[in-house]
Parts: sequence; C-alpha cells; structure tokens
Amino acid sequence: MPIKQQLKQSLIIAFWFMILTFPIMVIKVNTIQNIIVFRWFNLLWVGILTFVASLVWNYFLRRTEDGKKKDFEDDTPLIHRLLQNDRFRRPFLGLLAAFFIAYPFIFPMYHTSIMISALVYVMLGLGLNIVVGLAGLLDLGYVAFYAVGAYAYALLNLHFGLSFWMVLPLSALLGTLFGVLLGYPVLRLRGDYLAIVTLGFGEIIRIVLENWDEFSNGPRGIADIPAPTFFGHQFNQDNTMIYIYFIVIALVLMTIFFVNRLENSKIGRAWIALRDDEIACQAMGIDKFKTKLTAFALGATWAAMGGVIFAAKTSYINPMSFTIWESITILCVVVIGGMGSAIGVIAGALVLILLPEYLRAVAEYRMLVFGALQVIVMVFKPDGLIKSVRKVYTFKTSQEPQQEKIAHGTHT
Amino acid sequence: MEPILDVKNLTMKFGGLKALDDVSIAIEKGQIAALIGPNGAGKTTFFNCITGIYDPTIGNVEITPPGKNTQSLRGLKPNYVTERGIARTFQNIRLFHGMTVLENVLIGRHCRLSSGIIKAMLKPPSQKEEEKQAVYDSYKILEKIGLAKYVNEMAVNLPYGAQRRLEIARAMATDPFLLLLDEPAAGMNPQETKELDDLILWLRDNENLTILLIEHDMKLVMSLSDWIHVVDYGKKIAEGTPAEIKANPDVIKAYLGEESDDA
Amino acid sequence: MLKLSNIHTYYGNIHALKGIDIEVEEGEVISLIGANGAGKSTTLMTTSGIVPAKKGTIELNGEDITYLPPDDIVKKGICQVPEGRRIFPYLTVAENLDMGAFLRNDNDKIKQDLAYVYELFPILANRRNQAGGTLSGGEQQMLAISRALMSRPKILLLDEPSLGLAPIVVKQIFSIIEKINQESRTTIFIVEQNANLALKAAHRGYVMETGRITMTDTGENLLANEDVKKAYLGI
Amino acid sequence: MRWISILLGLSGTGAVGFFAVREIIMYPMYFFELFLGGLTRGSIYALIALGYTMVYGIIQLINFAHGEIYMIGAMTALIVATVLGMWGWNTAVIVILAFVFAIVYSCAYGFTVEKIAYKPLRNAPRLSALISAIGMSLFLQNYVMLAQTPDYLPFQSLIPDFQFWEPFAHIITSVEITIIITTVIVMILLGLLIKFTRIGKAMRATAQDKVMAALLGINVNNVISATFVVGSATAAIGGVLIACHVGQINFYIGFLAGLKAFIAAVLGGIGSIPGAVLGSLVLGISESFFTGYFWSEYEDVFAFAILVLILIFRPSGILGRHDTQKV
Amino acid sequence: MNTFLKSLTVGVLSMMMFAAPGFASETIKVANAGALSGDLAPYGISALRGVEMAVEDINEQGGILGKKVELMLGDDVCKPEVAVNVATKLVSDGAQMIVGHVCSGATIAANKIYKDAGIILISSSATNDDLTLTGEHPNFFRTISNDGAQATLMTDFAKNELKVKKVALIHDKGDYGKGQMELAKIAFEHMGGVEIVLFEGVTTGAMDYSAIVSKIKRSGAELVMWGGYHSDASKIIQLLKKKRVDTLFMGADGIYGDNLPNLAGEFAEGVYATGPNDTSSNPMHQALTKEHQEKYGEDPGTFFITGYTCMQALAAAAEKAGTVEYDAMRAAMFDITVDSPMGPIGFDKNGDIIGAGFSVYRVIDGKYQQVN
Repeated sequence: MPIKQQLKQSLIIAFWFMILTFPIMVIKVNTIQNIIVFRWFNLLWVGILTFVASLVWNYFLRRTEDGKKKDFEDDTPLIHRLLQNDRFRRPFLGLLAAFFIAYPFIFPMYHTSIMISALVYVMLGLGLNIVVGLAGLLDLGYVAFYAVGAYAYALLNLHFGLSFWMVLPLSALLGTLFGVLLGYPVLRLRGDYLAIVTLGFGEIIRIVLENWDEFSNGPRGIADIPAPTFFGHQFNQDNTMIYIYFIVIALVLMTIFFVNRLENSKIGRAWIALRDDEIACQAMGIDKFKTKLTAFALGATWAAMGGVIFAAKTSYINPMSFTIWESITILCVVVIGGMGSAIGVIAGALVLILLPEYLRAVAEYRMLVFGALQVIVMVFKPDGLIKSVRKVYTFKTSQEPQQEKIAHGTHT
Repeated sequence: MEPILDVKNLTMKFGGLKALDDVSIAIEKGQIAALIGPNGAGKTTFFNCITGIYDPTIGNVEITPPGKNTQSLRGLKPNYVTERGIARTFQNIRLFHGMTVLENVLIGRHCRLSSGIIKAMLKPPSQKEEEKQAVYDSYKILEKIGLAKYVNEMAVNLPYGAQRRLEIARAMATDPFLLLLDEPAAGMNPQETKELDDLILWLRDNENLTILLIEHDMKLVMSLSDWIHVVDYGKKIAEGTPAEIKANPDVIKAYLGEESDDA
Repeated sequence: MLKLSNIHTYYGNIHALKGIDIEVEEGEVISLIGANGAGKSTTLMTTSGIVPAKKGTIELNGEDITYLPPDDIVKKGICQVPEGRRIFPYLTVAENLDMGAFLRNDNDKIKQDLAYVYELFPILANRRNQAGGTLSGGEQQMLAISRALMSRPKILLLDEPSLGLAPIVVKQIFSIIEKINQESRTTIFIVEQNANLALKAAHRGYVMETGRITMTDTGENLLANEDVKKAYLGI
Repeated sequence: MRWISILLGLSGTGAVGFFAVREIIMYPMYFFELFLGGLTRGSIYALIALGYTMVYGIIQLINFAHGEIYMIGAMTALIVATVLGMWGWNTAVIVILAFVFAIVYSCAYGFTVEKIAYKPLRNAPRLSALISAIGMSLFLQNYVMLAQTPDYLPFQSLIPDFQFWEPFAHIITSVEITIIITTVIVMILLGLLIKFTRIGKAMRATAQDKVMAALLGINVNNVISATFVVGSATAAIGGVLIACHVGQINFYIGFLAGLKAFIAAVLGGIGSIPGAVLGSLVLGISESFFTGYFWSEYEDVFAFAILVLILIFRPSGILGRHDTQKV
Repeated sequence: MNTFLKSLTVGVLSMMMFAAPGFASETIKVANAGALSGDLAPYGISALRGVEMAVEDINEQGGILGKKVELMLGDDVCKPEVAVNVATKLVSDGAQMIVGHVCSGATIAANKIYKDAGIILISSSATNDDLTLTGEHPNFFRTISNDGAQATLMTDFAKNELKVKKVALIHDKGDYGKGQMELAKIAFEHMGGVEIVLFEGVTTGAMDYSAIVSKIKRSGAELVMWGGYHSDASKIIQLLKKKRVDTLFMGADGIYGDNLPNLAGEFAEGVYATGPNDTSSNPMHQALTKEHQEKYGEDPGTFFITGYTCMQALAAAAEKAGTVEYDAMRAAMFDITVDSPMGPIGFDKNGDIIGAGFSVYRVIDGKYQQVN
C-alpha cells in the first residue's frame, strides 16, 4: 500500500478512536459531587497515539502475513534449534544452571520470593499443558486442584501435624484423586462445554472452602503454615526462602523430566492423537474416556503439588487466592508461552508472572499494559512466544531390524 | 461354519428417522464382501453400529473370531470393538495430521501395547523394549502396504492415494481379523484403484483377513467381491454374487441405473 | 469471458497452483480433470476469491477481478457449487434457495427462477420445508446446484458434482448440467474426478497435474488421447 | 442396586415435592415474589447472554470482553445523563439520549474490539483467540478505571420509582418490570431480525458455513461485525437497566455479570438464541428459589450444579443442537 | 525469538538494578502497604493519603531522629499471596517501619515476614481480633479498635437503643464481613433476648439481591446487620427501600464514611454504622480535613485520620526510643502517648489502641451523625 494511503487510513483510524474514546477519556464525571471535568488534552493524546499505533500495527500485521506466505524455511523456534546444537547446548545449559543456582545468593530475598511464585507457575503451567496442550481439553477450573494441594498441606498440618515432606506426595495423590473425581462426570463433554463445567467446579471448591468454616476456617483462612524443614531443621526466614526456592527448582526439573517422558510414550501419543481426532482414535482401540481422564488427573497431580509449595511459601492461605482469575492466569501462561511446548510454558510463566512484578514501577498502568500485551502477543504470535516442537518418532532404515532404535529428532 | 460376523435385525433410529431398518448381514471367514447402495442409504451408519460408534436401537452384532467363541458386540465402546479384532477405515480420511506416517501406525498399535503411566514415567527396560518392538512392527506393516518409503513423512504431505493406504495400514496395526473399509477407492484415479484392488486381495490371501467394504466404484466392487449386499433407504434389498446383483431389477432401479457398465 | 493467466496460489506453505492459464468462452462447458490433490479445487477457490492468488491475474470479460473479495466476485456473476455441496444444514430447502438469491432484489424474477429450479428438480419442491441437513447426498447436490442457479450466474463453477453419489444420481445430475447449459446459455466450468463423464459433457477440457495444466483440447480429443486414457480413464 | 437408587430418587423427589407444595400453599406470595425476582434476574442474564451466544454461534469464540462492553454501555449512559442533567435538559430527553448513546457507543466498542483482537486471529488456534479476548477484557477494565475512577459511582435511576398498589408494592419495582418487558421486546425484535431480515439470514448462513456464505456473495466480515454490533447493543441495554436496578456502577461490574450470562448461555445451548433466553431464565429463577428456600451462600454452587446436571444429560445444553459428529 | 531474548536480557539487567541494596541510611525508610488498586483501593488510598500527609508534616519539623522520612509504597490488592511478595520486597528494599496492611488477611500473611525481619507494623484499618489477641503478632499495632469491640458495640446498641427483638445477620462471605457477623452472632447469643432469624452470606458484586431481600422480609427481621463493604450494602439498602421492607439497617466501619451516603443517596437515610470515634471537633482533625480538601478537592476517606495517626505513633516511638531498632521501638510503643487528630492515644499490651474506640452513627441528611 502506498504511504499516502496508509497515512490516510491511519488518520481515519485515529479519528475513529477519538470519537470512540470521547466520553470515557475526555469527560470525567463525579456523580458524588456533581462535577464534570473536560480533559481535552486526552483527546489529543488519543489521536496521536492511535495514529502512530495504527501505522505500526498495520506494518507488523502485513509483515506477519507476508511472512506466512513465503516462509518455507525451517520455522522451528530459535531456542529449539540452539538446543539441538550440541556445541551450544552444553554451555547454555551449564550457564543456565549456574544462574539458577546462584540466583538466590546474588539477589535480595524479594527476587527469590517472586521467582518462587514464577516457578510455581511453571509447575502449574506444565501440568495444565498436559490437559490443554497435549490432550486438548480446555480446563478453566485448574485452580481447584491448586487449592486442594494448598488446603491439604494447611489442614493436615494443622490437625495432624504432618510435615511438608509427608504432605507433598500425599497431596499429589489427593490431586490425582480429585482429578478423577471431578473429571469422571464431565469428561464426556466437548470443547467449551467442558471449559465452563470445569470453571464451575473450580468455583464450587472455592465457595465451599469459603463457607464451610468447620472444615476450612472459612474466609479467615489458615495462618502460620510452617515452612518445610531440612531433616528436622528449621531455617530462618531468609534461608527458608532460599530452601523453598531450591525445592521448587527440583520439582520443576522433575516435572519437566516426567512430562517429557509421558509425552514421548504411548500415552502421550494417544493424547495428541485424541486432540486431533477422537473418532479415529477410538477406532484405533484407544479408550477415549480413560485417556482423557489420565490427562486430567495427571494435570491435577502437579497442580496439587504446586499448591503445597504455595501454602508453605505464603504461610497463610484463604479462599480468595483461588479465584477463577488464577485459572485464567495459568491458562494464559500455557497459551502465551506456546501450547504444548515445555520451553514455551517456562517462558510464559516467567514473562507473565515476573512482568507484572517488575511493572510495579508503573503500578497503575500495569494491568492495562498486561492486557494489551496479551492481545498483541496473540495477534502477532498466535502459537505463543515459543511454538511447540514435538519430538517425532522417526525410523532409520539403515539399521538392522532387530536393533531398531527410536531416534528423537525434530521434524523439519 | 459360523459366520465370522453375524448382524441380526439391526435397526437404528435417529429421532424419528430410521437410518437402518431390520438389516441382517452375515459374513463368512475369508470373504470379501461389499455393501453398496445409494447415498444416505445407511451404509456408513451400518459400519458405525458395528464398530460401536452408535448404539443400535434394536438388533445384535455377533462375531466369531477365528479360534474363539461367538460373542456379542452389543453396547461395547468403539475401542473394545477394536480390541476384539475389528478395524476400520473412514470415508473421509481421518489421519492424525500432526503426526508422521510411522506415528499414525504407532497409534494403531496402541491397544496392543501394555505399559501404563507409571512405566512411561520410569521407563524400565521392558517399556523400552516394547516401544522398540512397536516401532519395528509398525515399520513392517508399512512395508507390507507399500508405504515404507514415506515412513518419516508427515501424514498430511502424502499423496492422496497413499493417505488412503495409510488408513488401511493404520487399521492393520490393530491386528484385526475383520477389516471394514469405507469407500477406500473414493477419489483415487484408475491406476491407484487398480493397486488398491491388488492390495485388498493380497490382504485377504496373505494376512488371513475377512473384508467388508463400502464402495461406489462398481468396477472395483464387481471384480473384487465374493458377495454383495445392497441397501436402500435403510433396508436391505438384495444380496448375492456380483453377477446376480448386476441382473437384479430392484438394484438397477434403485442404484445402478439402466446402463450399468460405463461407470 | 473468464481468463486465468499465470495464477500462483499458496495454501499456507504449500505452493498449490504453479502458474495456471485457463480460458473459458461464453456458453461453453469446460472440464478440468486431474488426480486428487492436483489443485483442481484450489483453482476454483482462487477464482471465487476465497483463497486469493499470490501472483497472476483473473479477468472476467476483460475486467481484473483477481483481488476482489468473494462477495464482489459473486456480484460479477461467478457462482460456485463447492466440493461436498455445503448445504446449510439447519436452513430449510426453501431458505437455502433463498440464500442463493442473496444478492438479488428483483423479487418477481426470483420467483420465476424458483419455479424454474423446482421444475428442474421436482423433488426439491416436495421437500421445500425440510432442513437441508436431512436430505440425501443426491438431493443435496441438486439443492446445491439449484442454490447456485438462484444467483443467476454468468459462470457456474461446479466442484466434483459426482463425488460420492450413486451411479444413477450421477447420470441425472450430468444430464441436468447439460440442460442448464443449453437452456439458459450459462457458462459452466466443471472440476471432476470422473474424467469419463466430465469430458463427455464438456466442449473443451483441461488436464491438471500437481499444480500445472499439462494438456488442453476438446472433450472428444482428450477422451481419445492415449495418455489421458491411461491415467484417468483406466482403460 | 437399581431399585435402591430408584427408591431413593422417588423419596427424594417426594420429599422435595411435599416441601415445595406445602411452601407454595402456605406462602403463595413469597413464592410469587421469588419467582418474579428470578424472572428479573433471568432477564438481566438474558440481555447479556444474547451477545455471547450470537458471537459464539458465528465465530465459535467465547467473547470474554463482552462483559466489558456491557460495562462501557452503562458507563456511557452515566456520563451522558450526568452531563445533560447538569446542563438542565429535560428528563425524558436525557433518558432517551442516555440509552441511545449507551447503545451507539457499546456497538462502536464491540465493532472495534472485533477488528483489533479477533479478526487477525480468525484462522489461529481457538485458544489464542480466547486469550486475546481475556487480554481485551483486562485492557478495557483498566482503561475505564484509569480514565474514570476505581470507585463505585452512584447511578441515578433513569426509570422513575413508581409506587404500586398494595400487595404488589413489596413484590416488584418499576425498574424490575421495565427489565422484564424490555427483555421480551428485545427478544422479539431479535427473533424477527434473525428470521426475516437480509442481515439476519446472512448471519444464520454464516454461522453454519462461512465459506459457503462467501461463495453466495455474503460479505462474511461485515456479517461478523454486524453480529458484534447487535450483541453489543443488547448488552448496552442490559447495562443501563442493571445500573438502574442496583443504583451504582464501576469498572469491574462486567466480569461477574459476563460470567453468569455466559453460564446461562451454555446452559441453554450456546449458539442458540432461544436457548440463551431459556437458559438465563432457568438459571435466574432457580437461583432465586434456591436463595429463597435454602442458603444464599451456596447460590453459585447450586447454579453450577444445575449446569453440570443439565450438561450431563444434555451435553449440548437445553436447546443446543446435538450434532452427531459425521463419521 | 530474538525479541524474546532481548527482553529477557533487559529483564535480568533490571533485576540487577533493583538488587542494589538500599541501606544508605541518610533517611528513615517507612513503607506504606495496602490495596492501592483493585476494588478495595478506596480504603487503601484513604489511609495512604493520611500517611503521606503525616510524613510531610514530620519532615517539615525535621524528620525522625534528625533524619528525613522516605516513604515507600507497596500494593497488595488485599490478597495474602501478593502481600507476602510485597512484604518481602519492602523488607529487601530496606524498610525500617511499616504502615499497613489495609486488610486483615493480607496483614496476617505479610506479618510473618516483618516479624522475622524485626520490623514494627502498624495498621490503620486491619481490625481482625487474631492480630492482637492471639499474641502471635508481637510486632503488630493498630490505630483502630478491633472487631470484637465493634461487634459488642453494635449488638449492645441494637438491643438497648434500637430495642429490636429479631435481627438478620447478612455478610459478604469475605474475611472481614463474615468475621464481623460471627462476632455479632456470638455477642447476641451471649446477651440473649434477641433472636437471630437469619444468618446468611451473599455473593459480592452480584447484580441482583432481590431474593435475599424477599427472604429478609419473610423472616420478619426488625434490623438487618450487615458485615461487608459499602457497595453491596448500597444495593441491598436500595432494594429494601424500593420494596418497602421496613427494617433498620446497620453495618460496621466497612460502610462508615462518606462512601455509602454518596452511593446510596437518599436511600441511605437512617442507616446505622459503627465507626471510629468522631473526633471532628478536634482542631487537628479539622485542620487535616481542610488540608485534604485543598489538596484533593474532596473530603477525606475512611482511614485518612487513622493512617495519619499511625505515622505519628511510629515517629513518636522512634523519638522516644532514640533508635529504630526493633526491641527498643517495641518497648517505646507501649509507653508513648500520641497527640493525634483522634485525641491523645496510646497502645495496650496487645498492641490495640487506647483512647480511641467506636461510636454509632446514623445517616441524617446525607451525612453520618453520631447517635450515642
């Protein structure tokens, strides 16, 4: 499109937005004291900003579209290509490990604290990724299992004095159990019906926790949840934070390890196939219901473990921490990061959880920016920041039949 | 001898509509049988009733797998039907598009593999062994069907005819004794159809399969089938050898049209 | 009247049409035959503007319509009956036909045309209040053609009209196609698997392989051509 | 086992039935009051649910930002009414203009949101569009909060409070009656629009098959925009009426309202317009009865329980089309 | 992808910048933590304004111990898990005293961090009994009375002044509102003579409360006691009035202040609420209100005065102790008498305020007026 035409178009758009935002941006009414303020300068700003924004927006939109058509080359994300490169991988992973080990010692406690939050979200994201990314089940009530884990630790500790290390595996079992219980009646539903019903379960669990005082202490919540001990030794506040940090790191590594193995197993294949075509799957002898339930329950397992960490770190929980917004945030982590991609989910969690924390400098505007970023990322990178690259099974004919090896490589 | 598949008085209603009305069909071991009829006559519904995708309103489906006792398929979910040895392909190709050819066949092996979640996470030697074996078996099947050269291709990138054959390969991976093919030649050119013809005969003769197929390509049907069943408006109107069917006035009227030679 | 020159089309990353040249004269029946995946349907979708061409031009009576949106192309008189018929399943037969006349305002003429299609396919008249999704395959094909006719097209594009139909219905459909061509002088462009039928019905034919036109001639000549016989007629 | 469950079911139904009949006979006015309250609530849900269901029907997207459109409608009405009120305009004119502006601006926002956040994603994975919608929702909330105020603002009812004659004075307010009547009118108009107008037919065709609609000369983009505009208009009407009902608004009212309306739409069978209304009424009335006869703490639990129960027995909602997947 | 790596680098760098330790103690760092955004922001902001104004005044008079006071902000949106992060951040950034948090739940969660770090915490609005009465929060003080005192006042007033026999207790299911009503319930049961005909929670932010209003009417309650905040209260009050249900309405400090009369307008007439003692006759209070009016163009919010007092108390304690070290500060806190806009106040052994309490107010002509 010629420049002149573009400018004209942007001018029209700017004008449209000036009209559009007029009542809300310009007129500020205070119905309490009956004051009206006209802020004409805002109008000017809206005009200028939208004019520039529309030029930029159109430019990038066209670029993405052109890119789509002529992009024959390998569209594997850079990070994946780098990770396949042995020369790069070792030093990179080494550096990464060094960074994460040194992290709590270099940075003040606050950074460790929010990094723990982010890492808990990595766990949650990887867990939800099994459900949404691999099995294709839209779960909007994932927070329910998170709550199950958190309350399991808080209550078992309160009533029976069970320690963190006892509750962690127990909560995993509880999570699985709840996954099966909640999944059982609803997994025959399809698509968005499933989404809304899982959302309902999430809310039901929260409301019950809120109202059933005798059980959960109601909205007052449970305070003074002890931090994990190290063979019976209790650290002071700072060291506890560091200790929890390393526990989460270990759990995240474990999650990545197991989820990766699951993905590349018979079950993982079945999940992905089920996402593609349910009917064909059944005709291939895959039990649709059981396979979906497995995904749902496994996802729940990780959410519950995340919940235990959350409770141990915050030391105080109440039902307000488990609203639907939490589920939405976890879903955003998965989708914005890149559905189905573990690296993507990690990136998504770090960006989505750390970003608002660092945006505190512009506290008032951070949610505005956050919302806008979600839209922008999705419009320009609909597959998420890091597109999923699945390891595919390939077969090497050069090998002798009896010693067939499965070579994992990236399909290009 | 017991028929390998014995469908008795099958009726399937959707709301008030009778898609199938009291259809009985028996298929002998080693037969290539065909099911023909106009569109909307209920042929695919018939397949769906056998494979458990629909639960028939009335009627029973019994199978007698070679060397085993007669059992009923009534009320079984599709995956259990597959486990009992009936595999199928689809009229509109339903491959898993995000997967390679090998993986598509591996999915077919799914129900013959035993390892569960715990094994998948811990990966003991037995599981590794099983996976290796599955890959090997899958490759062998592809070799037989003639798709070995595509083994690492993405399924969507295959030529059309090869996609149809891949559906058959995938069905074969479930170790069936009875293969149901839903319009396997649809959209194939004469050359590909000819190859398909050979493949089906080969499967029957060398893999001990019994085959039931739905097809509109009359040339294929007539040359291949031992026995033909004709349905129209959900009712079975005729059965017999190809020659008998060609001459049957009801079939000509409902389906073939006057000069049934040129299609 | 319709002229495609050097058309290149991409489906995502797949180069589906690699420089297609096709010309259709007024009043003709043209057949495009070829194997599955050769790009026949893409040719029609590009003509209709659903999958716009990346390169090349499409002209209708000398006017460039390459980059017009689909609805404008319909306005110019090109209507397509797509593969798989795509009947609106929850609209009745009458409503489906009504949608065909979406762009028209001449109510009297619409009524005439409606009477005409009901005369062509009397079965549709019987089923006018039945939901489209409940019709059989053959009836749906008839409805799809009738619906396209309701837009009074100058050129009718037909994609695989015989696909998945019983032999008896296929014959009926093709005879009606010829009838439409003769009675209302509508130009018809058929894409077909069934080369035999398609070439018999056509004045001229094109043969397509993997995104390219490899042959063009009159219908009879193509039918007699040895290569065509071998590849597409199975003789 | 089976007999036990039947027996349990019967005795349960019997007990509930006995309780219900006894209640209704002893306190008929209370029953009626709860019913009317539920009807109002259901009507409110319906006005918002219509937009959800229409958009879903046409592009299979849960338009998360729909609640915000509703909020912007109410906010615009408040701004217009306050400004005009201070300029001393006639009340009747103010009421009309407030409604008109609310509708026009909501439509404009709905239209713009679609163009920015959904249109570029039309061929993207469905979840991406959903996240984009969530982002839009967050953005609009914070935009209004920053441009106006985070506080609750009093909303002077545009509909005069009318004193009914006695037994009814306790039962229903003029605003509630207005809400019910408006919903009925909007429903009828919408039904006529969909059934008989050109754009309505185009909407139905586009909802069923976009490519085919385009092949018949329907401009699909325009139809989608029109759907957003119509859905936003009903949401705006709902927004203003609800603001009159509760007497206050702030930037966050859209979220909860949107959530409930979405549940109602799914309950009725998402994509179906009569379904959205029926689902809303079922939800509203049963919630009202539940609060009235049981515990309001668990009102939402009950709403979700109904949803789960109905979806288990009718997996596509009450009036949803049960598409048997083509095999 | 490149952009992602870039932004990652920027992120890491900015983290390092944040990491620079902030102990260059030319100033005394006081942090104000509370909800500065979200739906409870009005409360947090009213308190913040009080604290800001106090900091200005203190700095004008030479600061604390000769050092200027530097105010840091933390926004916890009243969520416990955010509060913990905020607390950690404030502590790592070197805060030496904390004013906050606004909500009790957030305060309880965050205090673990402050307690371990040895920092005094003083709140202008967290009224939960557990904070002072359990003894688990030795570093916690507040310039507002606790919920127990408030509940006793409310129930006494209802029984003795309003002379109601039947009361409906309605709450918003939140920690504050439900806690209030539970205390009220216990108090009523303890007193006897008043029947609790309804004890229910409603969903906050709902669009329609007509069912609960019908239920209140049917219960025959003479008084609705509300535990929760002003926005839901306003909806219920309006509907009660519109449906001509003749009950009295009473709430706690959650509906005290100008918010409710402003929001509910004429419908708010006659509503009772308990709130911090009216000290508007205090000259300091009047001066501050005037200053607020000039600065922000509106009347101060609910916790403006208590917020101001918090800061004053901290300053006084530090001056008295001669240091900001925890032990000395804490000891001093029990010793001081602050000449605050609320009058002279001090702290008891639990950390609760002495010299201030709650009064009952009633909306008359659009303003709360003291009635007892």
